[in-house]
Amino acid sequence: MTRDLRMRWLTPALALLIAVGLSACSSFAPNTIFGAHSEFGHSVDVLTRRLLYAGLVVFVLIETLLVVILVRYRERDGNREAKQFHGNSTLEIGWTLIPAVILAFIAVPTIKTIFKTQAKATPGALQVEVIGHQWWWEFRYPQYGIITANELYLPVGRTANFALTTKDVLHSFWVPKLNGKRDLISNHTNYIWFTPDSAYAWNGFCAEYCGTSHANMRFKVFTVPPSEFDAWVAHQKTNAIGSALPAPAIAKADTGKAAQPPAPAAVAPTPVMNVSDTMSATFPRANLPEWVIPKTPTPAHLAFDQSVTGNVTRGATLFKTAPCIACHSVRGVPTAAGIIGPNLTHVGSRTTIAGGLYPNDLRHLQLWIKNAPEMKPGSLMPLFGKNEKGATPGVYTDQQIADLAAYLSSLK
Amino acid sequence: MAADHSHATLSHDAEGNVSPPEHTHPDWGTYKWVALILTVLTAMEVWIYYIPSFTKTYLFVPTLLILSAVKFTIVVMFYMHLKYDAKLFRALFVGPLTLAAFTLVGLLFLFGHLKISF
Amino acid sequence: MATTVSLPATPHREPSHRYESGVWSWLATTDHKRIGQLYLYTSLFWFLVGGIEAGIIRTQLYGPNQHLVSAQTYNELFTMHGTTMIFLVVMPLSAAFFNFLIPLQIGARDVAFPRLNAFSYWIFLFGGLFINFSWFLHAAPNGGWFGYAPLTTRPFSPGLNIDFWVLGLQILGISSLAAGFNFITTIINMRAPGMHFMRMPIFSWMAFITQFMIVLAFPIFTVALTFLMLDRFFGTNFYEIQAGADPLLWQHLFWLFGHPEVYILILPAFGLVSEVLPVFSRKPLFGYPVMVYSGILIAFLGFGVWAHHMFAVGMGPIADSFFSITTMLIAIPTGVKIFNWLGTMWGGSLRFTTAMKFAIALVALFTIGGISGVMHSSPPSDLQQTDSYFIVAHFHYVLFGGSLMGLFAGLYFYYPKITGRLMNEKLGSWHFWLTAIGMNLTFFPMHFLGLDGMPRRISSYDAGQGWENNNHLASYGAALIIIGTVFFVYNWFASMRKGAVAGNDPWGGATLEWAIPSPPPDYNFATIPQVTSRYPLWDRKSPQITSEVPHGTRDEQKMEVKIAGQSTGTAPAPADTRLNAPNAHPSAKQLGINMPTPTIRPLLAAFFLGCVFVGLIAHRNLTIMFIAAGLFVLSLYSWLLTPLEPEHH
Amino acid sequence: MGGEHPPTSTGLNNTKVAIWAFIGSECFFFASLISTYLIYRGRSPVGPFPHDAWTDPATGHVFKAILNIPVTSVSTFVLLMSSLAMVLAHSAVVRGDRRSSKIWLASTAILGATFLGFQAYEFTSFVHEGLTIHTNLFGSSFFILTGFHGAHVTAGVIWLLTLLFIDIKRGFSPDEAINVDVCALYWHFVDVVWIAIFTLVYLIK
Ligand code: HEA
Ligand code: HEA
Ligand code: HEC
Ligand code: CUA
Ligand SMILES: [Cu+2]
Repeated sequence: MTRDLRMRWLTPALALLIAVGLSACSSFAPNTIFGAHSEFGHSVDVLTRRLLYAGLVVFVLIETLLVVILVRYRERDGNREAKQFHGNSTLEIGWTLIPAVILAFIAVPTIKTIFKTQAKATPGALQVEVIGHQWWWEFRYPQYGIITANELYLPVGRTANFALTTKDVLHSFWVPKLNGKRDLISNHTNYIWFTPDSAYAWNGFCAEYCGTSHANMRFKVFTVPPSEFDAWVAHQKTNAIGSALPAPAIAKADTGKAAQPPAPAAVAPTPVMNVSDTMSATFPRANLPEWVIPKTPTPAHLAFDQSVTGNVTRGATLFKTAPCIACHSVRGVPTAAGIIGPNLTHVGSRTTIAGGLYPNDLRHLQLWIKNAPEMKPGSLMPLFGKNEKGATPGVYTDQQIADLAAYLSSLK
Repeated sequence: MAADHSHATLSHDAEGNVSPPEHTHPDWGTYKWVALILTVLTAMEVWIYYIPSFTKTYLFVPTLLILSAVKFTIVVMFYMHLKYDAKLFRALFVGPLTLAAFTLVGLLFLFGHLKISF
Repeated sequence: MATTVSLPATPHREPSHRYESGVWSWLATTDHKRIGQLYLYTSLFWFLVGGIEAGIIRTQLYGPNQHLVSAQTYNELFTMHGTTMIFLVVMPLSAAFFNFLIPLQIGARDVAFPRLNAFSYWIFLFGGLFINFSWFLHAAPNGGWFGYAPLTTRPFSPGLNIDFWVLGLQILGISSLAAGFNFITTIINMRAPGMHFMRMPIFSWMAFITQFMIVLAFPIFTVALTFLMLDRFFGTNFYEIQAGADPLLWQHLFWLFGHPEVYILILPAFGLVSEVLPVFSRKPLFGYPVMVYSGILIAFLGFGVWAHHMFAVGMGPIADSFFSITTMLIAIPTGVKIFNWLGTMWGGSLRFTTAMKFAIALVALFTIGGISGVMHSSPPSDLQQTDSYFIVAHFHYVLFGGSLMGLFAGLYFYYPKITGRLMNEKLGSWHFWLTAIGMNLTFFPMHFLGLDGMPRRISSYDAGQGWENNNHLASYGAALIIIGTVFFVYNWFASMRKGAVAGNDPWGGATLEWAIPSPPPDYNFATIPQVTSRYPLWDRKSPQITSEVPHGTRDEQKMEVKIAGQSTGTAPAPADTRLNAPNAHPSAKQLGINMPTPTIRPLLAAFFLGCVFVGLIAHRNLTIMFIAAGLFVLSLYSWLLTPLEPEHH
Repeated sequence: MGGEHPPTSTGLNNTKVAIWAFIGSECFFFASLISTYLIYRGRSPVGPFPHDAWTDPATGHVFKAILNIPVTSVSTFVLLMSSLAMVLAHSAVVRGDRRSSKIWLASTAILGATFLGFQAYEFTSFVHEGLTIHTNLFGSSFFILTGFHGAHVTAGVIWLLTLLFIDIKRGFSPDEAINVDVCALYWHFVDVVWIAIFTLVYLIK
C-alpha cells in the first residue's frame, strides 16, 4: 500500500512542488514592488506583506488540512464505509468567524492606507503633469516651464505630485519601485503623489493596455539629490540651440565610475549622478544601472549605410523645414512647434528614445528616423527613409537622415 | 399562439400542495379606480412641474420620485396583479428590481451626481 | 404504494424515424441531452483553439524580445484567448452540463422550452463562428477581453476587429439570456414530485443561482455593448471622447457585468465538485443547506463589488473603501464552501478516481486563486498588483484551477452517463497529473513575475528585467498542459469505442440521474419518480449513508424505476454493448410518452438572426439586414405557431 | 397550452414564470439605460439641452429647451390608458366575452400605436430643432433610452396584433387566457418603465 501510494501520489506531487518551488528561485528582480523607495511605496509595502502573511496562513491551513484528509481517509482495503455525518453547526459557525477575523486584520490597515495615500499632496510639492500618448509619455513641469518626454527627473526627499491626463486612450503610470499605478483617463485628471527617498534610476511602464505598442510604452525615472535636480532644471530651461554646440566633450564627461551591481531590493541605492557633469546636467550614462538601458534588438531587415557620417549644421538646416516640425517642437527653432510628437528641445540629453524602447545613440536615431513604424509597431511617427516600404513614401537618403540624427543628438 | 410549454404529464406540486391556489383577479371596479388614481397622480406630477416656486425647493425631486414610485407600485400590484398572484412572482420581480435600483443609485454616487459629505 | 413500472425485457423493433439518427437528427433536435452534447463538443473545440492561442502567447513570451508574432497579432491573440476561454469555453461547457444534467437531476423529461433551448445553442454556435471568422479576414479583435473604451471606439480602432468583438458578444449574450430564462423556468417548474428546493441536487442549485446571475448581469453587458455598437456604426457619443464622454461609463457597466460573470464561471464548477466529492467520499455533502445559502450569498454580493477592477482609476477613498470591504466579504461564503468540502471528505472513504482528483485539485488550487483575489481587494496594495502578471496568476488559478478543474471533474464523472462507457482511468491519471503540474508550473511563476513588475498584455519584454526564468518556467508548464490535453482528447474518443460499459450507476451515485440507463433514453424517466430525500439512490442502495439526512415524511412514495424487468441502479451492466443502438431501451412511443417533435425552426431563427449581424458588419448592408430580420420574424412565427408535440389523440 | 392548472411543480404556468424572469432581467436593462442618461445629464459641453436654452458660441444660434412636457404628458396618459384597456382585454378573455376581448385588444394596440405616433412626432421635432443622436451626450442617451422603450412598445403592439388576429380568427377560450395574461404582463411592464422615464427624464430638472 505505501509503495503503491508513493508511486501514485508522491512522485507527481513532488514534481508539482519542485515546479512551484523553482519559480521563487529567481533572485534578480530590479523592478520588484518590495523594498520600494518612496514613502508611498513603504506604506504599500507594509500592507502587502501583511496581506501575504495572512494569505500564507490561510494557504498553509487549507492545504495541510487537505493533505491530512487525503492521506488519512483514503480508501483502504476492507474499510469501505465512511463515518457518517453531514453537518455540524458549531464547526460551520467557526469557519465563518475565523475568516472574518482574518479579514478584519487586513481590512483595518487597508482602509487606513487608502486614506493616507489618497490624502492631498503637501502644498510645496513638485508638480508634474504626465500626459499619455500612444505610445510615449510627455512630462511637464509647470513650475519650471519644462517639457520633456519619456524621462522623469525627481528630487530626492521632495514630494512629487503628478497630475495625469491623456491625449488619446487610457494608459497607466507605474514605477514599481516608487509607486502604485494610477490610470490616465480621457476627460479626467487623476492624481498620485509620492516622495522618493533615495537617488537612483528606475523603470516605469504603461500598465493599461493602450493598443499596438502598449508593450513599448516605457519610461525612466531618475531620482537625484536636490542640488542636481536644480542643475537639471536650469539646463532644461535653456534653449538647446547653440548651448549644445559642439558636443563631443560631453560624451567623455563621465568619470568612468562603473555601473553599480544591481541589488536594489536589499541595499538602499546611493546617489550616482555626477554633479561635475553640469554641461548636460543629466544622469551620466556610464552610471546607469544595467536594467534601465534598453536592449531591444533593432529590426533585422532595417539597414543603414554605415559609411555616412552626419553633419550637425547640415542637419540643423534641414530640420528647420523638414516635415518633422509639424509634429515636434524644439525651443529656439521658431518653425518647430508641433505638439503631436515628443518635444525634442533636449532630446540629445535623454538616455532613451521612443518610449524607452531604444538607447539614445546615433545608430538608433538614424534607424528611428528612417523607419519608425518598423522600429516600433504601430508608431504614429511615419517613416522617412527613401525606398522604405510603408503607409507613406519616405523622402530622405541615409545621408540626410544621418545629418538629422547628428543634429538631434547635439541637442543636449 | 402555442408557445413552448411543458409536456410533462404529471399534475402535482413539488412543495407538497396538490393544486395551486386559484388567483382572484381584480375586476372593472378596481381597474377603473386604478386608472383614475394614475391619471390624477400624473396630472399632479405635471402640475407641480409648472410651479416655479416649488421646483426650486428641495422637495421638488423627492415629491416627483414618490409620486412616480406610487404609480409604479399600483400598476405592478393591480394591473400586473402581483398583489394577488403567487409569491414566487413577487420574488422574481422585486429581487431584481431592488438590486437594479441599488445599482442605479450606486452609479450615481460613483459619478458624483449624489454625494455623501462628512 | 411504490411507483413501479415494468418494461418488456426485449423491446420489439420499431421502424426508424426520420429524425432519429444522422446529421438531420442533430440539426432538428430538441432533446436536452443532445443539445447538451452539442454544447459539449463545440466548447471543447473552442478550448483547443483558445489553448493554441495560449500556446502561441507562451512561445512568444518564452524569452525577452521575441518576435514569433507581431505586436498586433499578439494583441489579437490574448484578446481572443480571453474572450474564447470565457465566452466560448467555460460558459458553454457549463451550459453543456446545465442541459444534460438539470432535467435528469430534477427528474424531468426535458427543459421547460425545448425549442428555445435548441435556439440558444444555435445562436451560441453562430456567435462563436462569427467572432472567430475574423481570423480569416486578418481582423481579429484586439481590444482585450474587457474592451476598454475609448480604445475600442472608431477613432482608435477603425478596423473590423472590434466590430467582430462587439457583435459576436452581442450574439452570444442572446444565447445566454435565452438559456437563462429557460433553465430558471425549468428548475422552478419541472421538478419531480417531492423534490423540494432543499432536496434538489447541489449542482442544480448552483446552476439555478448561475441562471439568475446570467439574466441579471447580461442585460447590463448588452447595454454597454449596444452603446459601443451604436457609437461605432451609427455615430452616437456614448464613449466619444470629443463629445465629453466619460470612459468610466464603459468600465462601470462592463464590470457590473464582469464581476458577476466570474461567479457565473465558477458556480457551476462548484456545483459539479459538490456532486463528485460526496460520491467518492461515500458521505453526504457536508452542510448542504449552508452550501446553498453561501452560493446565494456569493451571487448576491457578486453584484456589489464590481469596482474592485477599477482601483487604479481614481474613484476616491470612499468608493475604494466600500468596494474593498464588500470584496473581502465574499471570501467568507466562499471559504465556507471550501471548509464544507473538506468536511465532506473528513472521515470519508476516499476513492481517487480521475474525477475525484480533479475535484480535489479544485479545492487546492481555487484556494490559491482566492487568496490572491483577497490580496487584490486591498486597494493600495492592488495599485501595485493590478494589470501585472500577479492578476494573470490570480485569474488563471480561479479559472483554470477552479472552473476548468471542476468542469474536468464533471466530464470524467458524467462521461459514462453521457456515452454509456467509462473513461480509461490510467490515461485519465496522466491527463490529471500533467495538467495539474503543468498548470502550477505555468501560473505559479506568474505571481513572481507580477510582483517583479511585469505588466500584463505586453507582446514582448526587454532583457535584463529579471523576468526570463519565470517566463521560461511558465512556457514549459504550458507545454505540459498541452501534452496532458492530448491524453484527454485521445482518452475521450478511444473510450467512446473501447471503454468498459458503464451501466446505470458506475460510481455509486446518489441522485436521480444515476437511476436511469446510460446513456439515458430520450424520455429520461419511464415514470416520473417521487422524491423523498436529497439522496434518493443512496436511500435505496446504501441507507446507512443517508440515515441522518433529512427525509420526507414516511408516507411519501419511495422511488422505484424498473427498466427491462430490472430494478435500476443495482442492475449490472447489460451484456449487450450496442449501447447506442436505438432499441436498447423502449422508445417513448412504446411507453406512450409524448416527446417534442424535432424541428429545425429554432435553427433557422438563429441563423437568420445571426445574418442580421452579418449584414451589420458587412458595411451596414441594410438589404441583408432587413431581409434577414424579416426571415427571422417569419421563422419565429412559424416556430411559435407550431405545436411543440405531435397533435394526436 | 391550457390555462387550467398547468402540470408543473409549482402549479404555475411555465410561460408566466419565464416572462416574470424576463421582466426581472429587463429591470437591469432599463436601469443601465436610465443610469447612463442620468450620468450624462449635464455633462455635454454643447447643447441643445433638455430643460435649458443654449446659445451656440460659434454661431450665436439659440436653441430652446428641447423637452415638450405638455405633449409628453398626453402621450404618457395614452400609455396609461392602454394599460387599462389591456387589463380589460384580459378580463374579457377570462370571462369568455369574445366581443369585448377583441375590442379591448384592439384598443390597447391602437393606444400603443398612438403613443408611438407621439414619439415619432417628438423625435422628428427634436431633429428639426437640431438634436440628433450625434449631437451631444444628451442626444445620444436620450434617443437611445426612449428609443429602446419605443422598440419595446413596438414589439408589444405587434404581439397584441398577433393576439387580436388569433382572437378574430378562432377566438380565445377562457383557458387560453394565459396567452393574453403573459402579453399583458409585458405590456404593463413597458408602461411601468415609462412611468420611471417620464419622471426621471422629463420632469426632474
Ligand atoms: C472564476 C473566476 C473568478 C473568481 C471565482 C474570482 C474570485 C475572486 N476575485 Fe477575481 N478575477 C477574475 C476571476 C475570478 N475571480 C478575473 C478573470 C479577473 C481579471 C479580469 C481582468 O482584469 O482581465 C479577476 C480580477 C480580480 C480583481 C481585480 C484585480 C485587478 O485587476 O486589479 C480582484 C480585486 O479585488 C479580484 C478579487 C477576487 C476575490 C476577492 C475573489 C473571491 O471570490 C475569492 C474568494 C475565495 C477565497 C478567499 C478562498 C477560499 C476561502 C477561504 C479558505 C476562507 C479563508 C480565507 C481568507 C480569510 C482570505 N479578482
Ligand atoms: C477559463 C479561462 C482561461 C483558461 C483555461 C486559460 C488558459 C491558459 N492561459 Fe489564459 N487568459 C484568460 C483565461 C484563461 N486562460 C483570460 C480571461 C485572459 C486575459 C485576456 C486579456 O488580457 O484580455 C488570459 C490571459 C493569458 C495570458 C496573459 C496574456 C497577456 O496579458 O499578455 C497568458 C500568458 O501566459 C495566458 C496563458 C494561458 C495558458 C498557457 C493557458 C493554458 O492553460 C491553456 C491550456 C490549453 C490547452 C492545453 C489546450 C490546447 C491543447 C492542444 C492544442 C492540444 C491539441 C491536441 C489535439 C487536437 C489532439 N492567458
Ligand atoms: C506625424 C507626426 C510626426 C512627424 C512628421 C515626425 N515625428 Fe518624430 N515622433 C512622432 C511621434 C508620435 C513620436 C513618438 C513615437 C513613440 O515613441 O511611439 C516621435 C518620436 C520621435 C523621436 C524620439 C523622441 C523621444 O524622445 O522618444 C525622435 C528623435 C523623432 N521623433 C524625430 C523626428 C524627426 C527627425 C522627424 C522628421 C524627419 C520626425 N520625428 C517627424 C511624430 C512625428
Ligand atoms: Cu499606454 Cu499601455
Ligand atoms: Cu471581480
